[in-house]
Amino acid sequence: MQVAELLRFLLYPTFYAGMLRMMVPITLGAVGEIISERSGVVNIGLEGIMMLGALVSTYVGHFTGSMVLAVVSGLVVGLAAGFLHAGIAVNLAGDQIIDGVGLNLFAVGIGEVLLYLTWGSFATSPQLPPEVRVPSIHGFSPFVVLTLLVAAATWVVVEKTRWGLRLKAVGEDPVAAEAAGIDVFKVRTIATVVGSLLTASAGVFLSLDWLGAYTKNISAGRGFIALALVVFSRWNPLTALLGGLIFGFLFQLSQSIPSGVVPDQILWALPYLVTLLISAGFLAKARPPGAVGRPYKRV
Amino acid sequence: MSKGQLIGILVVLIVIVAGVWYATRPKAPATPAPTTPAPTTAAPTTTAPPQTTAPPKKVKVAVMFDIGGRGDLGFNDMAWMGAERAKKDFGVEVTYVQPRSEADYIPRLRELAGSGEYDLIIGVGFLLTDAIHQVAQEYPNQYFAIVDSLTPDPNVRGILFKENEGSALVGILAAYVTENNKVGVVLGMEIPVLYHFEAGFYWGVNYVENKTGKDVQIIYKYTGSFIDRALGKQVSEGMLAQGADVLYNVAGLTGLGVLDAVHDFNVQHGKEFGPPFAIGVDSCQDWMYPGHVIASMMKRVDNGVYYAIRDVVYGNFTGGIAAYGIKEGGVGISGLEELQAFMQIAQEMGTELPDAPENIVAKWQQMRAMYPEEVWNTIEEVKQKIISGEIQVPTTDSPEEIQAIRQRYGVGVLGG
Amino acid sequence: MRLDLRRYAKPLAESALSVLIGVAVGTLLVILAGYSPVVFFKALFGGAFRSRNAFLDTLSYMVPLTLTAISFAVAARASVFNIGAEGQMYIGALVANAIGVMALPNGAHQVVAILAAFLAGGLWGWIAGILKAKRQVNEVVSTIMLNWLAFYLVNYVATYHLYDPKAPYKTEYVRETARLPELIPRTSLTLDWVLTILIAFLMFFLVWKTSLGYEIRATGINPTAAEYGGVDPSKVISISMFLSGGAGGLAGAFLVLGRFGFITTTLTNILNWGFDGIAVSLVGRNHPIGILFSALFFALLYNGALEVQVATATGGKTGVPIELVLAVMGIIVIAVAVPGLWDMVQERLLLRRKRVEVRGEAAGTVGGE
Amino acid sequence: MAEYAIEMRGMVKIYPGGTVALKGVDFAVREGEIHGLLGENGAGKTTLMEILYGTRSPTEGEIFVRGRRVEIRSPRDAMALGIGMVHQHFTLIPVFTALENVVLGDEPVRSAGLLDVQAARARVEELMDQTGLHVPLDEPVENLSTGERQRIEILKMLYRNADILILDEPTAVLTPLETKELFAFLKRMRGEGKTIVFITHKLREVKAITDRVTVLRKGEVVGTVDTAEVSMEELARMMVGREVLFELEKKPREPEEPKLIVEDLWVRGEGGDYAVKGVSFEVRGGEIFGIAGVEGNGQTELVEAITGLRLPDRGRVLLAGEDVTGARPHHLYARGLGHIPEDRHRRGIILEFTVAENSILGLQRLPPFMNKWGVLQESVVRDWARKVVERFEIDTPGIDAPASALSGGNQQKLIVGREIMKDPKVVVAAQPTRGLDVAATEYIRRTLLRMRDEGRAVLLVSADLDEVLMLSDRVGVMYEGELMGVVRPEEVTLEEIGMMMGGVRLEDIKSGGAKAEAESTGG
Repeated sequence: MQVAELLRFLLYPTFYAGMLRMMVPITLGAVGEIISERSGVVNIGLEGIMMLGALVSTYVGHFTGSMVLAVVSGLVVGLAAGFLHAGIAVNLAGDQIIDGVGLNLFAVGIGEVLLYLTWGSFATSPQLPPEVRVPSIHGFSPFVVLTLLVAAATWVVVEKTRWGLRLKAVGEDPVAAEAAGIDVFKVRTIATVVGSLLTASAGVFLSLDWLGAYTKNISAGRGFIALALVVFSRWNPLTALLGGLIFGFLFQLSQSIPSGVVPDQILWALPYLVTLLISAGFLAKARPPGAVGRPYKRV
Repeated sequence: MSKGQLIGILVVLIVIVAGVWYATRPKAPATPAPTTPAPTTAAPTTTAPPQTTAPPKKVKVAVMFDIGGRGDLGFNDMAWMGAERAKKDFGVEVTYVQPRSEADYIPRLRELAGSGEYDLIIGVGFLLTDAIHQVAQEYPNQYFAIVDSLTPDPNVRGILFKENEGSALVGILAAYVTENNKVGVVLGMEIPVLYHFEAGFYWGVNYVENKTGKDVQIIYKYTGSFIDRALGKQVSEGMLAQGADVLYNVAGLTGLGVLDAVHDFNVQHGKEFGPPFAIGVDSCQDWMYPGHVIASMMKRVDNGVYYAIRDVVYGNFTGGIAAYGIKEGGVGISGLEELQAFMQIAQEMGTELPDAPENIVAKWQQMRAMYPEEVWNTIEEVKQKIISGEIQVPTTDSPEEIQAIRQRYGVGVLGG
Repeated sequence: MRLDLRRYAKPLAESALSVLIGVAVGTLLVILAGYSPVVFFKALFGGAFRSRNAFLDTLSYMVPLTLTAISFAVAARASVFNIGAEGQMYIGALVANAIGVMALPNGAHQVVAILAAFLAGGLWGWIAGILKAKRQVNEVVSTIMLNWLAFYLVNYVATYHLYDPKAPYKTEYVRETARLPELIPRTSLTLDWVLTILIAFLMFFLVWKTSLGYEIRATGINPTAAEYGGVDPSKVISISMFLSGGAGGLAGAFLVLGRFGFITTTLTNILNWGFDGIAVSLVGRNHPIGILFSALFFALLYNGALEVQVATATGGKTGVPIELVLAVMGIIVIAVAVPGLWDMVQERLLLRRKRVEVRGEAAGTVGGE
Repeated sequence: MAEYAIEMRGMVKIYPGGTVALKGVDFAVREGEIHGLLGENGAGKTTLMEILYGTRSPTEGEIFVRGRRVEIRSPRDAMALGIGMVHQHFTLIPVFTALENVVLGDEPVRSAGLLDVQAARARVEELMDQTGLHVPLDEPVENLSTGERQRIEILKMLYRNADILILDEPTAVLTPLETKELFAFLKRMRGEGKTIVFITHKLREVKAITDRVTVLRKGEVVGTVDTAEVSMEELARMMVGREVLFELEKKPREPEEPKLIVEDLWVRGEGGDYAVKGVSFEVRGGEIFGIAGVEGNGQTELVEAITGLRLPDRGRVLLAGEDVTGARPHHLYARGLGHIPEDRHRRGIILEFTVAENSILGLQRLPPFMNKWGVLQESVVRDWARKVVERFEIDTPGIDAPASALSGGNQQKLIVGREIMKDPKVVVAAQPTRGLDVAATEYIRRTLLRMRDEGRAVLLVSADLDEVLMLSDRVGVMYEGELMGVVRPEEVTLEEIGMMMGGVRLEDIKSGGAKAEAESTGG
């Protein structure tokens, strides 16, 4: 009886809407990273790219009043960050991980600085006007649909198209791919940029859809969860979607059970604990793309 | 590096440069322009400074924030406001120090104290307690003040607020306003200060229950973060879905999500006004979403800081505890006066209001008028009783006691 | 194995170059934001030197920075990307705090608390190591998760069990017997600074002078060759993660025993050093001596940023937000990732020289035919 | 049509790091010929052809295809010109199926870029029928044999309608019979008008198949000649620059008691299937026991199981009379095992480590290199390293130089020196001369013989049939994880060995079964 009362929130659609909303940014980030890693390029800067995407789209939305421009500019930042990472990690064959660490630091810093310099606030931008915010359709965010589509489309592209074949070839064995006439640098650059673009769209979701403002710490670790989700999903966009839903569910669950039932710390830790256990359990045989993390160099 | 990459990086640079350029162009004044009139001292019990007599000397004050820093929409921002007001009113010079980590506290405080330049050093937030205590012992002739805490040193003023009293008032309001007889409290991480809010709020709800026979269920949730706005929104939506129609924000930046959730919920349901309503915290947050934030539990850190500076300026500064409750104008429930004052402050900071100030006020008044006189009278009555000491609102700092209080008032899903 | 200065010259130059780039871009931001670069620089780099105590305080920042950087570096030497120093630090701090409140004789008390924190942090790191070695769990995933778990674990214990009844926002003070003494009164420079320098040299000794270190480096560079050399890579990975976690644990212990004497229940006084340590280690090229220099540099930067904030606050305007330092740090780290300009220049030169040689030779052979 | 299908003029290649691979090479291939490209390892053959195929960029030089000056920046450019290449190390994606590998880069698609698998299959099947090269199309390549993989590589080339085919040492991974088939195939291709460049260092093959041959030495062309007009000896002289010793003298020696015994060993490979299936043999002191066979028939797993790098499922390994089955490498080293691993960069050496550090790989935990506190004894290590360098004439800037600064031959000498200085009872040498020039090869081979003469037991695993036959006292031939038989080199013909490499058991050969089938490929 008490348990039923306790778990009543499971009956409300809001619970599932919340779960989907948690799913959106981490899945978008994860799918983006899957595309990138499938080509052999790790990008650890998801958190930073999300923040920059959210920041710039808010900025442009605020000053232009145009939703389209806001969304586009958020994506452009993803594009730019992708090109930066590709330039360092693909074209210059530099370390794939380090610049991501740097980007994360940079994003936190620049977000705070701009927030203050522009709006005199250390915490949050003004609320965006309704016309700039991405409208919800029947209470559902179009981003939810977008995420489902992106995950499905990515799966189709990776598994069923020539680009997917080439993408995987480059990530498995760049030397062999090159010998088969594929431009490794081009494929890796495109994959990195597209991956970064999707990650930035997660940021756009946070600012233009979910909150309607840029707030400091807006991504709150979601970029890192996305990173974990990539490994969790064994580099499969559909599994990433599933993983996003599972994580979303656990996260929503941990926040829906009211305080005073069990120590909140146990609830808060739950999504992370489960992810760790699943990773250690049945994912033990996950095999990453053959050349992931290894720069390709022509001589 | 290929052309593509170069273009990419150029775009990044251009975006950043453009951003900074744009940011600096409007030259939004971070502090009130000299032309704007001095904001009214909002709290009713504030003693207006004797404007006519010039301060005896140029006073220098240092304000040290805690690491949450400006932008917490709580004590750090409010302390800044108080200091800015003092700056204008008394012409004092204020130096702000924003540490990056708590390891900075003691070295910085030592340096400020050691320089001998500052007449008063204010530490904002209980996290500075130990640092202030340490340095106050080393520099017994230096005046300190600390917000939300106290130390045993004679040269330190502990500026405390009776959050329980203010929370009691909004608790009463919540209990009246709720139509589904369900209210929610969204909290940050579990720290003792939040117990004050909890205890007072539960008492207030219970007061109405006893008075009217209403049976109100209270759900409370610690979210585990003070800085995740999206999380606050998510938790609040869950509460709204379960029928809670008044949500009390006690979660700093996370709590902004509470206001977001309530506003979005109403908009989705085509409502211009609540219920559901949100209750703001610390400053007056009523203006952020006019029609959706029924009131705010004001914690006037600004006044505490302002008074401390004033006392230094006029040589009345004393150490020990300065506890600000309803009586001292330290806490309270937001009214029209506060609404207007805080809108003005927001504007001066460069923040854009959601609507023209007069429209906000109109909407706010319309919202408040939705509830009968009885509600406001009860609140006023309890307020007076608290001031007179007839009513003692419970509070605690201990995890065990708050547990007992929660049980006493039957708080939580499994309770009442 | 011998200390060869030329081998260090290149990484040093590269790090210096990236620091330069970072500072340059940071300056650009400051100028664009309308602040004076002169004031900015004077404050940024003069901050730590304005007084003896300021400088000594600055030095004290090296303690957590160095230890978390060493935590990252030890694992990195075994090719494990440990971003879990943060969580390992929490655990170390908690354990040091818990032991610190017990009654033990002075001298022994510190030793016990430090060792226990080392062990606890080490075990926390070891979990990620063993998961990687035995279950192929990517350490980036496991350490991210373990950081959260450590946070909530410490938060739980601190909030409900170890809290100070008189001031429940924090844990109980450790006893005086557990505190590390100040080196110079009224500065933050305590004995842990000396210990930290020692630990940096210890890491150098361990990694470059012992068999274990040899095996760690071998595993990091070429695990299959290490295996051939009689090394069990999974064992070495777990050991290095243990040592790495231990260093993180020490960072936590020193923050508690040397600096604060307690942790706040929300962990705010020990937060973030672990993440900063990654940057310190990367700029220090994962080498303990490099780390000492880079920690010193970042310590100066931290102190400088506070100074900048005060110095650039002119007429009512608040100064440059302290987060600018983060942005600058980020750019420095990004610049570190760019493979050496140095190399590129060198390669160009080498190529030109060889080309001339080949031409000469070719001319010779052609003439002979 | 121009006289030459390909002409390369003044090709210079300088690698980053300063290694000069080509010093102004002129090279021309006529339309419709099989052109041999002969040279020692490191002569620049592969580099030259990789430039032609676009996987490497030349430092200087011009390329003409059918008389037209071309820029080849990538394999894509090369393919557009009809050039295809089978690399020595296959360039197949291991997790892809054969079909995916063949069509990769030129995939038939339906609208919207969707792969048209049916069309791809139809086209490849047609190609297989035309060429007679058949492979299972739906199996991931990692599960296929090397012979099959090579066929896939050739199919890949032909799928793109290449008419200039470059094959880099294609016979290294084939049995004699497969080699014969390949040669027949190439001749057929020539008949169809294709131009073929055949890279090799085997003189016999040059004589057997090429029309003309260009000899490279140390990045320079020694000459281009009609194959029919030169003798093997002349070619050898051109290639090496001096008279070549074709025979090493091997003193007869009485073997002693067995020092390495392998009993019914079963070992699983990467995929989880058995790679070694019940292998038994013994190696006596004073004996070289050779294991011949095409690569990928379980030799690697066998060696790894013997040397402690892989756990066998079943069976026993006895080292000097002691059961060491499943013992880890450092235990084995302590009990007298020396191991020269097959891939020195993967196993034997750590390029970033100094020569001194590499000289103790595997010894780092043994006294006197380590004291009881676990500290490496630097002076001991340095003395040891100096001794290895001196004794084995390793050409190095110093013992503090990184191993990457050494040439391949000197890296191998470092490994061999290290293993021998340990004074082992048993030496396992896997592919000990792979990729080395003639001088280094000779040096290593002499060293192995010396070890035998010193009374050590030597297990030699090599894909180089000549090497195995030349050095070994007894030879076991491996096929799909089993020993087809153990023979003495002097008592067996090349044909018989070849048949065993192709999967015929010794007893079946002796019973006279399929003897007629085998014929020397060398002519």
